[in-house]
Amino acid sequence: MVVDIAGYRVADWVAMTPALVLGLTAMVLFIVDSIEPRPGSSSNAVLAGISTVGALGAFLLAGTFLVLGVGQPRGTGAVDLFNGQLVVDGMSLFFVVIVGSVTALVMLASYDYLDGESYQAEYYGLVIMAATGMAVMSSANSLATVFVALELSSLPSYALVAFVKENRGSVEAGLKYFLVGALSSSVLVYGISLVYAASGSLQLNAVAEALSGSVELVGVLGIGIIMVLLGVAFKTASVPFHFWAPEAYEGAPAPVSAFLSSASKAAGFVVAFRVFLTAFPEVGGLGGGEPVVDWVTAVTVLAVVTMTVGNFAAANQEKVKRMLAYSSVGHAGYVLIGLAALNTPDRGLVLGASMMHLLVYGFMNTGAFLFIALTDYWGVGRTFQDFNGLSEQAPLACAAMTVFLFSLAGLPIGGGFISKLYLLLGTVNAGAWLLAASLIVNSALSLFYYSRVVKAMWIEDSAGEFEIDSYPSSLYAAVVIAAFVTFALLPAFGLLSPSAFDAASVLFG
Amino acid sequence: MAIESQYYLLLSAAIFCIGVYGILTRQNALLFLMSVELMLNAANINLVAFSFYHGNLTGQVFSLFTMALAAAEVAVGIGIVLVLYRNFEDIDVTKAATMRW
Amino acid sequence: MAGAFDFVPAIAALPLLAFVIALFAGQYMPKRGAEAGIAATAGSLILSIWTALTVAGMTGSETFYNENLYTWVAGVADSAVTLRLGVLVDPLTALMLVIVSLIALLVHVFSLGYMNDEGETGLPRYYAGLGLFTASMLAFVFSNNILMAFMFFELVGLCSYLLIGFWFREDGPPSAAKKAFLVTRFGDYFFLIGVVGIFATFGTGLFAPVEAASGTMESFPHMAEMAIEESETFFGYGAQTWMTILGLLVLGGVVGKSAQFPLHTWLPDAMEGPTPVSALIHAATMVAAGVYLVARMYGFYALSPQALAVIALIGGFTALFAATMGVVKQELKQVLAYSTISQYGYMMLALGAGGYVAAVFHLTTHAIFKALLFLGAGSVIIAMHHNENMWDMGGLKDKMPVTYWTFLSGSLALAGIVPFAGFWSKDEVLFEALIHGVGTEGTLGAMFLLAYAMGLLAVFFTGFYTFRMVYLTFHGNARTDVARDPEPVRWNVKAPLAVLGIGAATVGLVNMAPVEKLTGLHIDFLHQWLDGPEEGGWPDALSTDLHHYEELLHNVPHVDPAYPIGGEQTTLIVSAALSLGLALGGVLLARSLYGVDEPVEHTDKLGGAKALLTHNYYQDESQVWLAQGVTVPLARAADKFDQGVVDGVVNGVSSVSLFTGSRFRRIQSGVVSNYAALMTLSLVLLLVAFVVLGGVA
Amino acid sequence: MPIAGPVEALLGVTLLGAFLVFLAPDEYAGKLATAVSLVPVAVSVWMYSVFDGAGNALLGGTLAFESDLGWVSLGRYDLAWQVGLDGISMPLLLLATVLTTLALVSSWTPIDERESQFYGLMLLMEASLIGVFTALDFFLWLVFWEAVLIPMYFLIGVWGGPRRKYAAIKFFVYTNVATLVMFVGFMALVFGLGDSISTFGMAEIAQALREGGNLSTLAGLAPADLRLVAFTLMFAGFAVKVPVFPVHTWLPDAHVEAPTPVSVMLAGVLLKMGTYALLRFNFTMLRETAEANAGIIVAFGVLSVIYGAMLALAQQDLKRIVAYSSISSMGYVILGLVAFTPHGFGGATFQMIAHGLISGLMFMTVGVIYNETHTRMVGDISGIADRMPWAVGIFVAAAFGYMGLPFMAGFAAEYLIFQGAFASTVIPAAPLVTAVGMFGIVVVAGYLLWAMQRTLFGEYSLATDYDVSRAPVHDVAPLVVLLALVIVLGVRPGLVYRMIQDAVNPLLHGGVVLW
Repeated sequence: MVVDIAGYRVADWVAMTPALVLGLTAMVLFIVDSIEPRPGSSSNAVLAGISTVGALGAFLLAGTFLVLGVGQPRGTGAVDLFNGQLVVDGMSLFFVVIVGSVTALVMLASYDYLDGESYQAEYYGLVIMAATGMAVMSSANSLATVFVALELSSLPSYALVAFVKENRGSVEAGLKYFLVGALSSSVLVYGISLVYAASGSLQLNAVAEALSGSVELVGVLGIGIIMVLLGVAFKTASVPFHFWAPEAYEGAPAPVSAFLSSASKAAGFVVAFRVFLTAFPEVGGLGGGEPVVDWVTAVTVLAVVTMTVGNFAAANQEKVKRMLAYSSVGHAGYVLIGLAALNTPDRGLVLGASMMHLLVYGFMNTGAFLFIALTDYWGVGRTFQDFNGLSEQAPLACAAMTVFLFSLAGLPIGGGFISKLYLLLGTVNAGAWLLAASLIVNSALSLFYYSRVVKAMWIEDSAGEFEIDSYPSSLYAAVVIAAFVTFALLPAFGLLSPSAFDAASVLFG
Repeated sequence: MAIESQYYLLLSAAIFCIGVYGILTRQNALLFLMSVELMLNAANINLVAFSFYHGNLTGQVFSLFTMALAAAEVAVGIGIVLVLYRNFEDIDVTKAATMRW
Repeated sequence: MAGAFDFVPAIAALPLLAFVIALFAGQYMPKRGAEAGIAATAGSLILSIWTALTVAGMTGSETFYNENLYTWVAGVADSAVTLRLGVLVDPLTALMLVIVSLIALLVHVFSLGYMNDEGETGLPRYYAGLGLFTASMLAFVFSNNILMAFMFFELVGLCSYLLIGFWFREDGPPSAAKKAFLVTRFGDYFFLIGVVGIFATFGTGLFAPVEAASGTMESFPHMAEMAIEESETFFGYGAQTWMTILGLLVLGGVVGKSAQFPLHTWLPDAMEGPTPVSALIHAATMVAAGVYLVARMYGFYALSPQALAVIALIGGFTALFAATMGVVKQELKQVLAYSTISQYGYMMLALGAGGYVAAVFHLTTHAIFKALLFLGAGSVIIAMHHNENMWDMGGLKDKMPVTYWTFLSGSLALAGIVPFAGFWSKDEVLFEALIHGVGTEGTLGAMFLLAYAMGLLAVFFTGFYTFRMVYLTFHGNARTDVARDPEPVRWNVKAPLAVLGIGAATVGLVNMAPVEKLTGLHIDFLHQWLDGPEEGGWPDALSTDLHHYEELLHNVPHVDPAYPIGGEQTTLIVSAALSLGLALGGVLLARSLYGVDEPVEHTDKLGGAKALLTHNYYQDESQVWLAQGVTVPLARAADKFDQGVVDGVVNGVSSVSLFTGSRFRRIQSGVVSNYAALMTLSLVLLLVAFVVLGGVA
Repeated sequence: MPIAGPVEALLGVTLLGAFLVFLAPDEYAGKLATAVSLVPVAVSVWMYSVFDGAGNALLGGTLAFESDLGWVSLGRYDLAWQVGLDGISMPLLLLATVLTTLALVSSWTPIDERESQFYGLMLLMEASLIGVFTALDFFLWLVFWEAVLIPMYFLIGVWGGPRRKYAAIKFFVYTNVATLVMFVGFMALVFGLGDSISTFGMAEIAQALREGGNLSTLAGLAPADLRLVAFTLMFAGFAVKVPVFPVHTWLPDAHVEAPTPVSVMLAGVLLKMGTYALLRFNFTMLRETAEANAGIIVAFGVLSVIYGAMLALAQQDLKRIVAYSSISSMGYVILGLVAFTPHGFGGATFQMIAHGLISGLMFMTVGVIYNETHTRMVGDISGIADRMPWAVGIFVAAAFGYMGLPFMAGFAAEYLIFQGAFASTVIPAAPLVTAVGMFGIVVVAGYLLWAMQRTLFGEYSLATDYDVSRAPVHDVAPLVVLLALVIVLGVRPGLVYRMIQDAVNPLLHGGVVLW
């Protein structure tokens, strides 16, 4: 089994190196921490350095592969591993890019955030572990690997949310995240078992194969698909399995919130895309026939409900972080459009838009949460009022935050503008007026509440006179980089969009 | 002679529902965990049964994965329950409700 | 060789220059910019006279001129009209140019006495205003198309606003200025629709055809004539009807500017302005603009019997209506103001009744004697230290003889006493109205006769209020200390008065049509002036000549003269005697009532009519009510609606969505068991919806 | 195809300048920004002098200063960096640059905190406006179109009056929703055209639509319905910017709360974006639909004219008066556009310029008086003419300009609109409708004369305790410049009207013809 990468004929597993790099980094972290004579006292800088480099490496490798055309039609074509249990194609690499970049940013920011905290090595290790899981999720091509990878990313996440053991909020958040997660993973696995019952296999293409003909046990299959959908909805923080999100994001350490709300969401979506478009296209009526189980409509409903619940709940929050948490739910709703507005010949358009939105979201949302991390670091409060007049103290950071928020709102100050408009355009293309309408309404509402933060930072006069003494360099760096990339993605949107749209259209065969 | 597959389905569905019932009614974190375990095992029943029905081993193998992961999940869960007890002097899941709306 | 016509634009350009100079350099001049104004108007006068002589053919060169000089907006597309500015010089223009520039010059000179010597401040602004006014008025006069006419018409309105409001620190003038502009703007609204309509209908606004390199550009009156002959239809109307509509729309502007009923209310208030301004703008020239416009496009109005009837009725009614109000006024200038309205009524009456020459004649004479009267009033006001109430005057005859005698000459002219100017013109107006009224069949003739009757009645009132004014002001005993020892006036007041006084006595000579008709001497110069040569010359080229108009009147609305009493001459004598008799009757009544040493008010004898008259038939009240009683509440209501409903919806949407949000938050109860319950519930719902109902089908 | 033409230079300079100003110390920011903004003025004036465009940019005309580079390839479509000028956009570009400079100068007095941020944002706004009037690729245009909101939000929110936060967010969200609605409408058209187009180039789409026919069914909407739906959505979206009754209520709030220089830009240029877009999209791309529904559209236009004027009549705040009268004046633009006659289109476009200058002048004058008196309420002031003769003189001139005094730009524009509308074959009962709309010129005279009489004339008195003195030179200078421009354009409309006509006439001649 060999694969051709940029002219070199190498073993096919090489295509998985991005994920492997992440896994190895985690191992290295454990080794470094365990060879440290005095346990738990290894240098923060070293650990942060290693993990940042590792994440960056995965990001760069995936990016290079993407450019070289690995796993894409113009290159070698999709690379199957372990009899198609894993697959490396444009989509998987694209999502590894997202996961890698987000992880790198978070790791970089964590250096300052964890300053003085205990169990640093564990923290870095868990994050990289979860990242590895997400990287594998993006390649998972069988319900089995999906489940395993999903758990691999979930279990460390539970621990990470509850990382600040002496903080009630953190613990409560961890508990809720874990319980909801456990419930949904059991729903997922039960759904898988039912799909297996109906199709007799777990490998996605095989499932599609089996279901292409006439299916007995249709009811079972339907229940299974819906349960799988909801199991994935948990990962993407979509209604109705979103309940963990507001608490988890609010209670968790800010970098972890950033990591979960961006990377974990993206990984969830890649699973959703792959499973439903590889395994259940026929069933969903995408093959042209009458839908056996109309999951497209189900997703449409979920999309509308999700974006509405998320944005309306975010509209009048008191805490900025919780507002961001709800808005993250809302964005999950936007991205779901990629699986909903499929009533059109070129489905690659809208799915590609979803992928691009996730990419941009990876930077702007991560950046926003990292800014919260910055304010935590400074001990600024969490409510909107506490942000009043912050721009006088930290103009650069506030400018960055403004970029994030306006880009999230879909104004032309960052890539979010194009990606959101492209989602809207996708709905029009599919004639899904309901989706279009709710997207407009919600996006307008989101503009309202995002600008509340901007108003607080720039327009309101500062009430309490806090003094910012220190400017954490790495946290600042992470925020500024995120801001720069977010902005740069407006003019340079084209750097990644072609691969996204190609990958998307490939998935539709 | 083999038992009709839908009986397995009924059994697993019953167990799954019992699990759900437990989750809905129990406030004790550990009981909550156990209920989740029930639901997972309901899935395992399906997998094993239909692996036999379809005549391939995929399901049985996957059920092994599921058990392993369930164990890991419980491990993490217990850990979280511990810190929960430290912070709230209780393992009642409804007590931890400081964050809402 | 550059003839007079090449300098016609300069006639307007000079005062414009004066405007600029006075505005920016005025305060550095000894006379605060008057120099510039006087020089410019003098220049304009000379050029105007030269133009007039050229038109008269005395310079041997071409006797008329009609060119497009400036393309204001070029219509590129085929269907887009091109808008130009150009100059039209024919006898009518030449006459008006001379009148305007003459009076403008005299008023400038008079202002030296009235403003400078009185030590007014802000004089540069004053002289700039006069300059701009003169410029726009002159440009209006020689406009060769109706759009250009409208544009300068508006500028004239602006100047009137600025000059009426000259004393802006007091409350009255700004208010009067606002009213003047607003009322005339209301008329101009219709005028503008008319202009747009004319361009939309004919693609041109030319008063008279222009010989261009590309060929002849036809004039719109001529096109209208053709259209009616071929009975075309425009915008779904027959040609005749459409022309009437357009004509009446344009008439709106005329009624506004010439202060005809019902838009006359601004003029009396306009007396808040400095008296020279009243003389120039609100008596001699600007108010004449309306009438002049009708004369200018008479070829168009002559096509529409309805329009003629309306004009004649408005004229006759206004003449009587205003005259009655003039009877009871206390202030000198108020009386003059109403007399002005009334006199312009006569001109309208003449135009409506097909007396083109009569109208122009009365326009000329009135310009002279009304300017004279206002300047005289001005000199009296100087003497009286700006007290205008006639009841505080009396016996000024001996103190200020020049003023008295000139004023008297003006009054006789106004009252229409032979042989002063007013007699000849007014008599001709009434004569024309009479014969056309008798001669024209049907309603139109009846209308003419009705208008004539009102005009005739007005003669009596005119005689009365004129001499009431004279007696109260100059005769009897002085009734106040100021009147006993009035402030003397200097040459710069007397000179203009003298010039105009002689004029008032003599301008009548330019058109003694009656004498001509009785004796056969060809001394009806104005008639000939407007009639032009038998063939060739400007009548053929421009067809703005009297002869053409009479043809039109005969052909289209069938307006013809007829002589009720015996022949033409008897009719003439009778009508002249009638009007003169009425006038004298008024004069004598005034003399008997007020020509005593200690006159008293006799207005109480009027009984109920008194209130009516002193309140000007409640015209102002009704219009103010229209403006404030109706419009303002309407606006307030609209504002309420906007704030409440339109904007209320906007704010409502936002508050509703925020409320919804605050409810959605509650779903997140914080208790994990509830989450589990909700998750399960939604799972069941989805299963029911998509599997039980949807999937298994 | 030049890689970097003057347009790019304009954008580059303004953006660079903006960042320089952001970093500059407050006391120099104003001067620096003004100096920077002189470069775009010079460049655009030079562009005007060498302007060689012909025809309509969207209908196959030859563009001036065109550049067309690839930008992003998204799925089936290519977004391009495509900019260029035709006779419609050139004057608007000039308006934007000139007005910005004057607004900057007029900010020296009123803006006294966070100057560098203020002036930087003003320059950012200028850059976006330049983009709006030059971009010819829909997505690129949309970027600039939306980018305008961001500086505007801060300019109103930070430096505005007491209710500035409310006004800012209202403006922000209202116009943003409008954009999204409009976007949906336009996209429906694009997808209706299907594979026949592969870019968002406005010219390509416009021509494809004008050829008609090749519009296919989208989501169960037959081509005709699709046109109607798209037209409605786009009209609704743009109407908010114009603004047209009943979606105008953001305007008065924004105007009243915004600091004067921002009001100048808002009324002077931002409103023109709406009518510019209407002209470019609705009336160029969907001619038949516009003609078919002319009756309804013109109703909106005339309603805005009369309704806006009536509202202005009811106001006490000078700025509010001008704000509502802007609604009225922009109604004329609609009236002209929907007439589908040469002077209709031309006059409407010319009105954009004329009203831009005059309303800017009006707001600046009110601002100058406000700087001295610190009140804008009609009741509080009277007899200001006594203290500020020149400023008041200009106020009077500006007011008469607003009333459409001949030989000032406003009259030319309004007359041409009336001329065009009266002769329109599209508007039902055109003469009557036009006459009704024209009544606005009476009402406008009504409230402006009333306001002037109350504030400028009469006995001098002032409710606020500030001593009023003559306005400083750098306050009056911009007014003089604007007044001069207004008069020049009024005496010689051809300066811009010729190129405007050249650009709008193709709209009237069926398919793609160069005039």
